[in-house]
Amino acid sequence: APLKVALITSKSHPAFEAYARQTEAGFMLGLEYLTQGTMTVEGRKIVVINKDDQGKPDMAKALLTEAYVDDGADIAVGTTTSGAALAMLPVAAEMKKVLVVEAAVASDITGKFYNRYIFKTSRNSFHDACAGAAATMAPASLAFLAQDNVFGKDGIAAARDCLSKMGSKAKVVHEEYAPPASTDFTAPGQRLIDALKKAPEPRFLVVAWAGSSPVNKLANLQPGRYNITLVPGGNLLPVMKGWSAYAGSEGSLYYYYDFPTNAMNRWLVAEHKKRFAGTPPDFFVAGGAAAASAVVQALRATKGSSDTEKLITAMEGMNFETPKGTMTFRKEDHQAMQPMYHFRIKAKDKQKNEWDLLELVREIPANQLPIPINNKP
Amino acid sequence: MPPAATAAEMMLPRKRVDYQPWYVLAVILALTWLWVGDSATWLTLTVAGLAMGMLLFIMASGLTMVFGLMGVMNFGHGAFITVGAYAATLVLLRLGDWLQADAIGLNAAALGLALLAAVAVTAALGWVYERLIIRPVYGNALMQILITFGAATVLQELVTAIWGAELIPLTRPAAFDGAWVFGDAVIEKFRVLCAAAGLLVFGAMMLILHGTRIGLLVRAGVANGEMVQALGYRVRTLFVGVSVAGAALAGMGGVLWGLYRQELTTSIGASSLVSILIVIIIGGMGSVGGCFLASLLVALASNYVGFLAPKAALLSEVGLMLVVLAWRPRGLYPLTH
Amino acid sequence: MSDSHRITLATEGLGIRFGGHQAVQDVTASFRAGELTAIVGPNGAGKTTYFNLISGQLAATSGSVRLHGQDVTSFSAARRTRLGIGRAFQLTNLFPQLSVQENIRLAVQSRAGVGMRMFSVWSEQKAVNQRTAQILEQVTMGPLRDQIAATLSHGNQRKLEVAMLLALDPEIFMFDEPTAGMSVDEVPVLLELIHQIKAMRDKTVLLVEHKMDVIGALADRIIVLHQGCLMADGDPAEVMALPLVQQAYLGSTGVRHE
Amino acid sequence: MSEPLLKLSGVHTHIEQYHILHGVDLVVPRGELTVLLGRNGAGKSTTLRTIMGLWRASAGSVQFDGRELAGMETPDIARQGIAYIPENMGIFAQLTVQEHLQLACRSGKPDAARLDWIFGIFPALERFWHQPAGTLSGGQKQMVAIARAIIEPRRLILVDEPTKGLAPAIIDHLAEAFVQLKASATTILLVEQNFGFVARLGDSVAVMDGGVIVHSGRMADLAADQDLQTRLLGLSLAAHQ
Amino acid sequence: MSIHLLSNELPRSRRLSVALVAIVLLLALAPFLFPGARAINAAATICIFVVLTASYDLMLGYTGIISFAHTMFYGVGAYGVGLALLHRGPSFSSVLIGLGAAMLVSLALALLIGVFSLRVQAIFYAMVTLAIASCVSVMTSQFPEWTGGDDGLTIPVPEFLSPAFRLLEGPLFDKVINGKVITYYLLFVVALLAFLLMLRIVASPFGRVLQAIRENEFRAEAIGYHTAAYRTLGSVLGALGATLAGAMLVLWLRYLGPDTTLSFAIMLNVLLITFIGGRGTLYGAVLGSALYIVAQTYLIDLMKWASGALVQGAAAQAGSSLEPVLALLARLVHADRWSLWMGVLLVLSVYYFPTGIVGRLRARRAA
Ligand SMILES: Nc1ncnc2c1ncn2[C@@H]1O[C@H](COP(=O)(O)OP(=O)(O)OP(=O)(O)O)[C@@H](O)[C@H]1O
Ligand SMILES: Nc1ncnc2c1ncn2[C@@H]1O[C@H](COP(=O)(O)OP(=O)(O)OP(=O)(O)O)[C@@H](O)[C@H]1O
Ligand SMILES: [Mg+2]
Ligand SMILES: [Mg+2]
Repeated sequence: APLKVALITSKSHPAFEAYARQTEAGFMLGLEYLTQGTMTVEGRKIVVINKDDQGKPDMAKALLTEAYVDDGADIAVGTTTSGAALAMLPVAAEMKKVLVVEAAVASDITGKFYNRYIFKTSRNSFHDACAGAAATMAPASLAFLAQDNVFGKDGIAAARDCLSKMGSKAKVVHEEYAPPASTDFTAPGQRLIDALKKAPEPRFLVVAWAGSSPVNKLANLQPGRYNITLVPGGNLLPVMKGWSAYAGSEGSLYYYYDFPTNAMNRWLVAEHKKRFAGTPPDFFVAGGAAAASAVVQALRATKGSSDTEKLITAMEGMNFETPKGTMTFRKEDHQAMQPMYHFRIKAKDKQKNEWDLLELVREIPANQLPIPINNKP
Repeated sequence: MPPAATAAEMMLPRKRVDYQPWYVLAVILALTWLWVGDSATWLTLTVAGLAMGMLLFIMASGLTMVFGLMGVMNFGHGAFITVGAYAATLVLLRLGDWLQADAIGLNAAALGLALLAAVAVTAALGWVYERLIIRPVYGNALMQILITFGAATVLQELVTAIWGAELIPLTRPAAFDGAWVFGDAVIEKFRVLCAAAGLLVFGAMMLILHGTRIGLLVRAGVANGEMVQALGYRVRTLFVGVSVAGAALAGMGGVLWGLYRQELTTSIGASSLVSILIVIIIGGMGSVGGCFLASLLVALASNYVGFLAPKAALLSEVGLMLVVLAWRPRGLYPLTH
Repeated sequence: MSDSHRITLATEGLGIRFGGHQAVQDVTASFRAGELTAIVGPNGAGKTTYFNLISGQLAATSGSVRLHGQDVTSFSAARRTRLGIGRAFQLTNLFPQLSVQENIRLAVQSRAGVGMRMFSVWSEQKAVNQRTAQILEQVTMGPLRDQIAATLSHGNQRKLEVAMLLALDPEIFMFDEPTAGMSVDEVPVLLELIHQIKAMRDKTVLLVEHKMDVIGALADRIIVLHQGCLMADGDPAEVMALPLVQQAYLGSTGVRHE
Repeated sequence: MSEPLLKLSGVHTHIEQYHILHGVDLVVPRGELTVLLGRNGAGKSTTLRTIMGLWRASAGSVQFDGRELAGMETPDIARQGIAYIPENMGIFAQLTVQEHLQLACRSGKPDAARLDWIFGIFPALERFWHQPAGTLSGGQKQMVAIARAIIEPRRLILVDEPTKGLAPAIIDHLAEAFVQLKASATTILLVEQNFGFVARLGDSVAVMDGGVIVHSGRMADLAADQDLQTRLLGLSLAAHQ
Repeated sequence: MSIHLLSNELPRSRRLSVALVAIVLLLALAPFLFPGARAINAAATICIFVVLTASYDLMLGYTGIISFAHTMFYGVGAYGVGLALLHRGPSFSSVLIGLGAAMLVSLALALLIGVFSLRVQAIFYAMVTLAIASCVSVMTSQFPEWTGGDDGLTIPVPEFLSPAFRLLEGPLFDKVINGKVITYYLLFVVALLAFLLMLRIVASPFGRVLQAIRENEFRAEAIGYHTAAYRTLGSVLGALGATLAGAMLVLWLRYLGPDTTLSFAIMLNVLLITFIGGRGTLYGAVLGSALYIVAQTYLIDLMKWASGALVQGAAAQAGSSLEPVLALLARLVHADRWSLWMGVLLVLSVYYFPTGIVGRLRARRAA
């Protein structure tokens, strides 16, 4: 019998459609690469059932139930938004089926709301935070800008946590939270500059903002006149395209197509360019491919059995090949441990083509990222 | 005793223009100057806020005008903004060289062409929109809400189907990018451009609405369309004209807004709709003058609150609206009596 | 009968100002049960505004309205109606998308005080339905019972307006140009209705009219308003003979429209 | 006799599914004041609205000075030189009196002499010149509606119950105004209930009932014939009260 | 019919009666007729939306109040019951206590808005409610310790209602009677009762006054109705209905979050359903909810099929001038574009069903 995999994404969510498409493309490409185009693992054909939760938790929950019950899916993968992903978690436990969480970031997925059926290939907020810390170990003054919501606050808390755990000498002088829907950053920018300009140099303004990036807006306030350097987090390629003005700024990110050097990534980049009008794969394409790899690898380990218990046993501690190199599902909380990247923005004249945006400062290996385990009460 | 007959013949005076809301603006400016303390910071916040207000005004003016003149609440206005912004990419993405050239003439030409493209597309859209969407629902507030929400969805989805869901980065014309620094104050060039455009639009609208009969006619047409027709005017044509103008303003706003954000997503219009609605409510729905002042107030409030009490920034717009409505239940300059 | 000479409604120094315009000024008058007072005056004299002040559609800027000696000036329109001040409007003002019958029933239901009943069924309000049928009969609108109010001809809308006032069965009846737009054959029906109300002897009727024949047929007393002020008050014949009335209201040539 | 200015023949009008006019034949002679009488609901207003193109005639023809109006758009009909005073007055509540007259003047600014003439008929309009018409009294609104129709010279004026709500003195002025309008070669079609007002004023008369014209002739004849009045209008009661 | 004892607001159309009976029967037998998670989920959602939209119709259709805060009350109900279950433990007493508290909060909020609405009118009221609702939704995400923030909370339900519970040892008519099925029947019965209660209310003298206010508030006041009190009461009833619906939602979903209760998209759905069904009829809520939810659930399948067919068609026509047209069409009917078609549906329904389905069905009878 074929192995049915339900892939749930938030494709018709107005803000996340692009992310969801990337996940889907990456997942399919990943399967293709790993099965050499046969879509068959251990003799079992893999059938992917796509579902669109519109970014709504209730939909996500219903669709996952439907996938397990009506469609008879053996494994499910998803979804894009954290809220929807969190709502799905208990369904996996109720139905006693494996759910591979991909794209959603919330660390609670493998933390507070963990259950043993959940495996998470996407990074969690500590990855971002610790990678950021790893890129700023030297003495410096830091000020953060984040969204005024749980995501933003947890992110900054995680960053502080990582800084101290990793022994960074940098000091946080200010945290600024702005409404998530902000479009005008004059006021928060002014506050950040006021806070930083009195602090000892070097001064970094770290932007920890999900979605549409305020980096350009902050740059318009000319922080350079007080020797303040902007530290942009990673972002989607089209967004980073507009950053050439900040050449030399450094930051950290989850994935950039040109950084990993493994075979899977080389194939992915080439194939993606071929099929998507010359554009290289972005963040979530890599994520999708990683999730595909987790599924395929698990199936190989169980010799093609889709029995849930066997799958769980196989997946705990499992290594699997992804565009970012090898990832490992940590036994304790099923979070995929993975490397992150410290980058520098390329100057316009050094860019070889329109997508040649970043240069690698260093890959931060998974074992240098102290991601906490938070699923024990 | 009845008063003297001559008194009866005396013409009652015209209603006087009400300047109170403008005084409020002045007071706010003065108070925040004291509160912020640092003049350079205050200047940065104020100039940025005023310019943002003008940009907001361009985006909102079409909506309030259409409501004031035709009594139509068009929730599709946000989609016009999106369409305008995307139409501009037809020019902006092709004329990248002009935009980045070190010649203000080329920069301005590219921007001008982009605006032209956006205005042309949205104006045409406004024309079709009036026929297909608005015409069946004149005078029916509920149906207007429904059908224009439906149309907004359709437009945004069509834009997605045509241009794709991916974010499109936009480059500003080189001459209007960057900022001027005066002492410790920063003034962004693009905002100054927006402010100039906003003032221009405001002036032109006031001139047309108060200096010609058009405004009168359309308002009369809403009150009693049949009667205006019986006076020999083609009300339909007028309404089409207003709808076209409203959409074109949205299109123009969309281009500037997109360039301000420096990136486009298909929800760019829908996501600014709530702010726009708040602006036109504060202004007194339908009043162009009120909308102008309200735009300034909203943008300034957001900057001042964001600086002085960032925790409250989330609620600055809604808070301002509630305060204004408590003071003037129908907005700053209510249109109807 | 002493009852029929009891003062029911009185206004003391009643006035209202709109910006720079004093629409009604210092009007003091009292009205008795069983009496029909016609209120006349040129257009814009303040007649309708005076009605609005009495029935509560407008809030007075000076003076007071008393009903049986009780000061009702601060009461809402609805409350005044429930206390017995009923009025019909000069410019037709109905529930446009409801049927003639529904329009009337709503008024009857208000009078019966059952509006707040949430768990009983309207069609089982027998008394209300009977009274509605009776009113329809009285104003000869039976055949139009199910027509939607908005589609009635102008004259019939006027009639419905009056029917709703009857349905309220108030103690004070205020008619604002009830015959305007009513065809000549309909007017007698209305006059008959008003006669019947008068005949009950415990109702106070206020009538704004411009048609002298109607006033002649009905009025016990005439009040003249002019530019918001009470200019004359008294016996119809005497008042109409006053030179000021002749000139300002009826026109220099005197009574022309018999 | 010269060709009539307006001639309706066999006009039928439906409003949605209701058949309201059942073949109206009406002649409005040039330069005269024609009165249209009838009970409430007879179809008088519907006739005027059909002429103005506000309802569509489902059959029949409306000839204005030799030109067919049926099927034309309302604005085009108005531009033939026809003014209309609707029975609900058609006031634009938010516009001032001045703005009403400004709009009614298709040629631009109201002519000063003509304005003085109107102020003579309706003195109140001058006083409330800058006031929103929605706040005017009922009679004053009626004045605005009439003034709007006569602010410029027209060829035909359709008037629906103009005296409704007007004080007697003003009705006198209005009668005088109609006489003057007639003198200036304006043709008038007047719907009225106030028989006393039109009996003296009208030249010809038509009576409607049930959506058809049941009588037409000279006004003088009708005014003189009590029986006919009683039969057609049920006037007896009111007249003898 | 027994419905007559409950209310006099009859369907007044044979087709409408048939449709209603059919819907009620299908809902009553749904777990047995339609196996599978999707169908029962759709049926439960219909039950919840009937209560939500019928209570909205009470305000919009009967009283003429356009409010955008209806989902706020929906949220209050959901959060009330959800948080009670979470903090007091999953028992029925928690459900009742939570519901009671939520009702009180809704009552207070509705009264507050009511008092405010005395000062602002009609479309302003709509805008103010929109603003207040968005405020509440922002505040929800600001206090994650209590509300779970944007990500929401998973809620435990009484054991009797949880999917693991089995009422009978074996299946009944091939159907395992688990907690899910029991929950469904609980929702069904509550929806039925709530709907009948609302029918009763609109058919009462009070209901008539609400209609009068919708038609002409000024005149309603003038014939002696204290309209502010009626309007406020009308909106309070609507709010309480929405609160009940919120409680039902939480029991069904066992999840609580702003996206599922407070979002503007839901508000739009409510508006849409009320309208498509036929506002001011109450029955419209049933027809509208059933149709809309079914459409929403199965439209996507239909679109998947259609776009698949078109893609094949385009491939078959490769090279011909038809190919790009088919390709574009395929893109437009792609399942990801489902909201495009929802929008088209909305526009068309304003054109062809201005009085809603119920209005349409009733008009047929009259003609
Ligand atoms: N809301 C208002 N604002 C300003 N002026 C008003 C308002 N309401 C009435 N007026 C003015 O008050 C005056 C009196 O109006 P009212 O309607 O009482 O007259 P009336 O005696 O009933 O006249 P008519 O016989 O024409 O009906 C008018 O001049 C009118 O313009
Ligand atoms: N919109 C409408 N829908 C249905 N019927 C209508 C509509 N408008 C008018 N009618 C009907 O048409 C008939 C003629 O109405 P019309 O208004 O022409 O009468 P009228 O002669 O002007 O009466 P009045 O003297 O009362 O003004 C009436 O029976 C009326 O009910
Ligand atoms: Mg009056
Ligand atoms: Mg008429």
